Amino acid sequence: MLAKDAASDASFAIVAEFQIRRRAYLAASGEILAPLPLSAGAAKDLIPLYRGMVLLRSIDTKAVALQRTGRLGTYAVALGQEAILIGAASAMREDDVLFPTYRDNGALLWRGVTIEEIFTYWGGDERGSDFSVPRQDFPICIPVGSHAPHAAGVAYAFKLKRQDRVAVCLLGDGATSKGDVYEAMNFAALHKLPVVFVVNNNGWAISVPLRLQTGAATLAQKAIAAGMPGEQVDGNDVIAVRASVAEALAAARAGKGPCLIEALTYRLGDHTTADDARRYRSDDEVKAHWQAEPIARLRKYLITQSVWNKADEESLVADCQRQAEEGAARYLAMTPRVPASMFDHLYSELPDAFERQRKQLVEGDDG
Amino acid sequence: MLAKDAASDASFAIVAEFQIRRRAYLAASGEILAPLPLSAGAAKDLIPLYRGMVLLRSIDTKAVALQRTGRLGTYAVALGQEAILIGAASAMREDDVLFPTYRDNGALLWRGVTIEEIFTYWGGDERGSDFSVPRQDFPICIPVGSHAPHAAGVAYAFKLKRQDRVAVCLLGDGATSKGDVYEAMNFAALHKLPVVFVVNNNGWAISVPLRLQTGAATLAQKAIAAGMPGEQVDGNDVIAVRASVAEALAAARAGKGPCLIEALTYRLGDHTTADDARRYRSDDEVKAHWQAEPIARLRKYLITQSVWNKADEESLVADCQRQAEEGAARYLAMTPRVPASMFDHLYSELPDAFERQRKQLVEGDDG
Amino acid sequence: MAEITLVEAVNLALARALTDDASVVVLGEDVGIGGGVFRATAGLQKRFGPDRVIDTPLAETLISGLCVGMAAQGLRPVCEIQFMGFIYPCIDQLVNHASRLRTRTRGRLTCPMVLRSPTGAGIHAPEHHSESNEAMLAHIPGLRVVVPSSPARAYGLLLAAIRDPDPVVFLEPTRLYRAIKEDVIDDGEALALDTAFTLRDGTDVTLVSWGAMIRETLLAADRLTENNISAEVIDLATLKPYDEEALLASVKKTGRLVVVHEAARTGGFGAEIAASVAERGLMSLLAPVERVTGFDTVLPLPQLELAYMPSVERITKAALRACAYA
Amino acid sequence: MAEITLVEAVNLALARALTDDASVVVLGEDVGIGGGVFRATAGLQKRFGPDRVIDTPLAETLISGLCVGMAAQGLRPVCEIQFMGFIYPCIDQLVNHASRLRTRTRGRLTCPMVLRSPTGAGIHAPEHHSESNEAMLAHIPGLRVVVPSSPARAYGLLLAAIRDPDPVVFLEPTRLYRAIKEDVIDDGEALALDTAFTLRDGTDVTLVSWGAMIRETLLAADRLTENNISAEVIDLATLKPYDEEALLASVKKTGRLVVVHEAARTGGFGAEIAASVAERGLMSLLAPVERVTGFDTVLPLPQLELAYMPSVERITKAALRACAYA
Ligand SMILES: Cc1ncc(C[n+]2csc(CCOP(=O)(O)OP(=O)(O)O)c2C)c(N)n1
Ligand SMILES: Cc1ncc(C[n+]2csc(CCOP(=O)(O)OP(=O)(O)O)c2C)c(N)n1
Ligand SMILES: [Mg+2]
Ligand SMILES: [Mg+2]
Repeated sequence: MLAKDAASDASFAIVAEFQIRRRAYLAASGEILAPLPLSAGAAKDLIPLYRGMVLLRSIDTKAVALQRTGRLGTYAVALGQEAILIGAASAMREDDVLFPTYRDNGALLWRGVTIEEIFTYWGGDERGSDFSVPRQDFPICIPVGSHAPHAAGVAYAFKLKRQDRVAVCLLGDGATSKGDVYEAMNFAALHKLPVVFVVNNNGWAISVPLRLQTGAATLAQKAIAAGMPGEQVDGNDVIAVRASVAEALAAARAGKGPCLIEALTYRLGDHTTADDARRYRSDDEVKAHWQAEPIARLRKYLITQSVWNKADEESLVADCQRQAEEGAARYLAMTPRVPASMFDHLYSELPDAFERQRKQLVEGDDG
Repeated sequence: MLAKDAASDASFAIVAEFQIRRRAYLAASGEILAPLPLSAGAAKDLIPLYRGMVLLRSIDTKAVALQRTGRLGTYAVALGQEAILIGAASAMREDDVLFPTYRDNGALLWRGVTIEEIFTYWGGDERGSDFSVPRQDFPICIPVGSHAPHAAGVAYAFKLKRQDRVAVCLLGDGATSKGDVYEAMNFAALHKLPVVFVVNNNGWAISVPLRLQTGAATLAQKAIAAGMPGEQVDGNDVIAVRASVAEALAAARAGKGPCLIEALTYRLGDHTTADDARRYRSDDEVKAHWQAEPIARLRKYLITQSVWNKADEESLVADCQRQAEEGAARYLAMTPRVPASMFDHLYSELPDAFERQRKQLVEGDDG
Repeated sequence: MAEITLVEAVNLALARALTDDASVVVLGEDVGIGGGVFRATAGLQKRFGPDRVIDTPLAETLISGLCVGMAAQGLRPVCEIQFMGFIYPCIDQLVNHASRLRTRTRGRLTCPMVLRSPTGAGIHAPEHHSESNEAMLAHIPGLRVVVPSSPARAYGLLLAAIRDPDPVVFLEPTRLYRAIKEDVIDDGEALALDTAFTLRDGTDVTLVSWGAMIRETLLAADRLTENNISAEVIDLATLKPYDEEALLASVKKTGRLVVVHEAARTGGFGAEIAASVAERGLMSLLAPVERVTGFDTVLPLPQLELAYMPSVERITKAALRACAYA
Repeated sequence: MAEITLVEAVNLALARALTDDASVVVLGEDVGIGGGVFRATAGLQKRFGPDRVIDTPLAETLISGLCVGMAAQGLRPVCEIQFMGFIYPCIDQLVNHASRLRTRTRGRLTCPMVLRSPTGAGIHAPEHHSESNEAMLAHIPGLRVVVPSSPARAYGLLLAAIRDPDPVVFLEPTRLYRAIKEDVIDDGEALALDTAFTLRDGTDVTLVSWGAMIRETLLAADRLTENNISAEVIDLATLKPYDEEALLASVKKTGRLVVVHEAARTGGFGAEIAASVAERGLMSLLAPVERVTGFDTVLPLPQLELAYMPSVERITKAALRACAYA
């Protein structure tokens, strides 16, 4: 008996099925699309998130000003992506551990890292990564995706020590192309580790648009290969991001394992201060996405809920600018490190073999 | 308005859906489960596949005998997995390019690599990878998964040169945990490259069972992360493997892009001659899987179709043993390479800088 | 003929190679639409199309592995790893495949690929953007490692690397990308690989370096002249295989050797240079060999990177010490 | 106290560490159920459970990266990379993270991890199973690289590595795994890191090596004795940081140096040893330094691997040449 070839012949048994859903509550217009989750609380409870996003934007603005005047190194603003950083960080518990990238200063800020620490790091001084709080968060990861295995390792330690803590690993859309990220997700799902992977899908990896990053219809489905749940959220909707991460954290804490959250947004600014995005994308494209940015929509909602007004806005803006200025002032007032300090913390104790070099450095002489 | 938290709240839109199917035609009993595909042809057309599988088993047996008597290095038999190697190789066109692992000597044999070349390689002599045919197939890949990007690169070259050739990359279940394999699949799907990934899921990576390799329900679903189709086939059913690979090759040749085929089977032998599987799995488990092995079931089918009989079997076995013996004899009769030849093919021309070393080697002296 | 920078020379050589040889392809992160974060590939995708100038996903293992496959099929892939701090995932492909495909198959398959990457510190870049790990790569058998130190040498050596039938790692000093301009004739003339350049003849001491440090080394040579010391300056240019005969001939003449590199001292490529002289030029040495290198510390973030890098001062002092030795 | 092999000594040290310190975990491919392809972790999972002796998926980048995260949380991960030919994907994690986590955070987070891997040729293993790339790793600032050469040193140095608060790469010579037996007391006593072992005192020539090559080096020393030449044999044991003072003291005494290693010559760690003497021990040198090493070729498959590796013959000849020099 013969039949026509049938690659997807319906006569063959389905052994696995998967769905990816997209979550959204707050429309760009400020209107509500779906019943709000418990994590949203009452309208006024959203005000801290709003303040966090506005502060981040002010810090970013100040950082660029410092960079432009030669007082800071290359810096990456989170313009348009504030809801992801504040939404994710605000869902975390203090004793959870964050794995940030260079784009995620806002999440660190919410976690308690000071403005001057952030400027210090971007000013080219390791002391900026010696966070006063939170002591156990990882420093900013520059090699894209290479922190994902760290998050899995930390989550493994939590599980082994029976601590109900969770690791939160922030990634970009470009990072989802890295093999180490896949390896980490696969291991995390295998051991049902308490780790949440949050992808900031801002559509770009420097000049590379998402369509050149993967042929996958969504980034959330990258989770399927690892054997864990994945979902999309509107990354410009801080309520959605926070709810999604909060539920993922609760599940992870309860031993239900990891998940991947793809937060859809757009990088409204240049990749970093070293980049000029007009080289590779049109102003119209950017302008269009300004319509969807996360801060304005939440402001609209707060105003319609009459828990926010013009006066609140003005004092907030002033307050954020003041904080940015004061943070910058404290950063600029720091005493520079002495060169020989590059030998401190190289090892717990500097091996004798390197004492000569330290001396040479101090004396500016190889003799 | 408030609602209970709803991670998988049905009210959120489904943005993507996926299915994994499993294909099988020939039951372990030798009975037919589904209408045979065109690629199967008539019953007698399956005889060459049967011969190929039996030959492979004889070669493997001979290789182990050579190893046990110190005339061959470590060797990996394909016991129980013959249908995957013969099924995949037999679906390929001569000018396609194969990317084999240490487990895939059988696929190389079908492709035209000689028995003595295979023994020469495993005997510890690079000349064994200088295949007389097929000239463009890649040598056996030992670093697990690291050949997947090569397959994508070769496929990219095919596409760029507008050649209707396809790269076939053989992988193990363990290899699906490697990030480079994911990176290659993601790139191949992104550019709709003519490459077919075939995973020999034999349930083990040396001593590591599949359940410790991934939490994913299937390995076929690893394709979803890359944005390409994936399917499972009964890897002990040479008809299913061949049909699945044939269709995948046709699709790839037609510019429809890559796919991932997970062939389900079981490693009936030790990992290699250096391994003792009784350390980590029970004889009963192995015995049970012998019921499903690929050669017996095809023999049963051929006999019921009365295109095969006892006499055919006896002459085939004799012929295969003879081929193995003759191949071994030719291998053992080879003149060993002179040490200095390790400098040949190091570069297209040996740089002057290394002439001194070559001379030192010849003279056995560093002076 | 025009005065151009080193990065423009790289761009010119790539354009020339893409024009002359249809099998050349360029790939990497941001090399296409963006033209490269340093503009090394600016305009190439427009001219040669997205099939030959390929924006890859963000995956370095993939990029280097793709090159092996492409090269085996007769293409001449030139990939860019955006910064040397991201080159490590490529080492697996370089050691286990690219550098030995020819050996493994006895010449049946070959790997004419070029892996380009910026190297070095001094531009106040973020973390991991200023590494110098040429020594790791120069240890790999079957590989070539080339480091240009001027626009003209970048142009000629990159063309040579692309035309070479074997894999070449081509490390471009970011600090020199725009620091110097030089007349470069786009005549498609390659320079010889495996050959050192004697940038200055001298009789009292041999200064050996490569890449960005050539600048400080030449400035140190100037200072030495003021002290009536005649320094010979050798730009190794190709580290693997390096021009040992040129090195030994110079040391034979001068009797003194100072090796300068930015990379950490222990196991840096300066060790190989010093070892070579200790083996084959020992008796011409009038003074201990001097290595002026980066320290065995993690490369500091920008605020201290200059303190980490060898200075004209340190190089000069070392040479003076060698010359004063008795 | 019992006569055990080197691989048994590794197993003993791991068991001791797992017993003494609840924060120690062992992870890697086949280390659990299978007990390791060389049996280095045999029985450990049964004794200490699958949570502390973890069979990982087949993914080296993951394995090394997991260790960084575990270590930052106060665990003491000891991972196994099954063969050195598969260690390359770990280099990214070692350079960019493990070796600099302490520096980057000014001591806030640290990385007390050990990465174990078999190293070296001579056991007729398949392709990629016989590599010696210690020089690549010894070039990485912030890392320690240790290579034992006997069961007792394997036991004591591995315990030291696990207790060390910083990352250590621990390379175990496969050729020695079962070649020699030695009395090892399981007393939990660690040996000092960063310290060379003088295995034999001598006055005429200093032979420096590490790992498996110590065997050939000692045999060469015997041959030299027959020639009335007294060879001092130094086992470097820790390559990063290496015991430069012990090296220089010995060369000061003997005036002659032969460095022996299996790895390819160019940029091998022997270069560092030779360079150190050329800088700081030059005037005690009575003869050119000799490097007896693997060739700058791809390590051949088993049929030619012995021809690739330094032989007792080659080492002896080099030492005789050094001693005959005038
Ligand atoms: C491994 C690695 N490769 C390359 C780079 C250079 N680089 C820095 S950011 C970036 C793009 C990252 O894109 P994405 O992951 O989407 O994050 P985003 O910048 O958009 O937030 C690249 C290629 C890097 N930092 N790390
Ligand atoms: C990158 C890498 N890591 C480790 C090894 C050692 N090793 C050889 S085979 C093997 C298991 C491979 O399992 P799988 O992919 O399922 O293939 P199979 O052997 O079952 O055919 C391992 C770990 C290797 N060859 N390459
Ligand atoms: Mg992005
Ligand atoms: Mg398997």
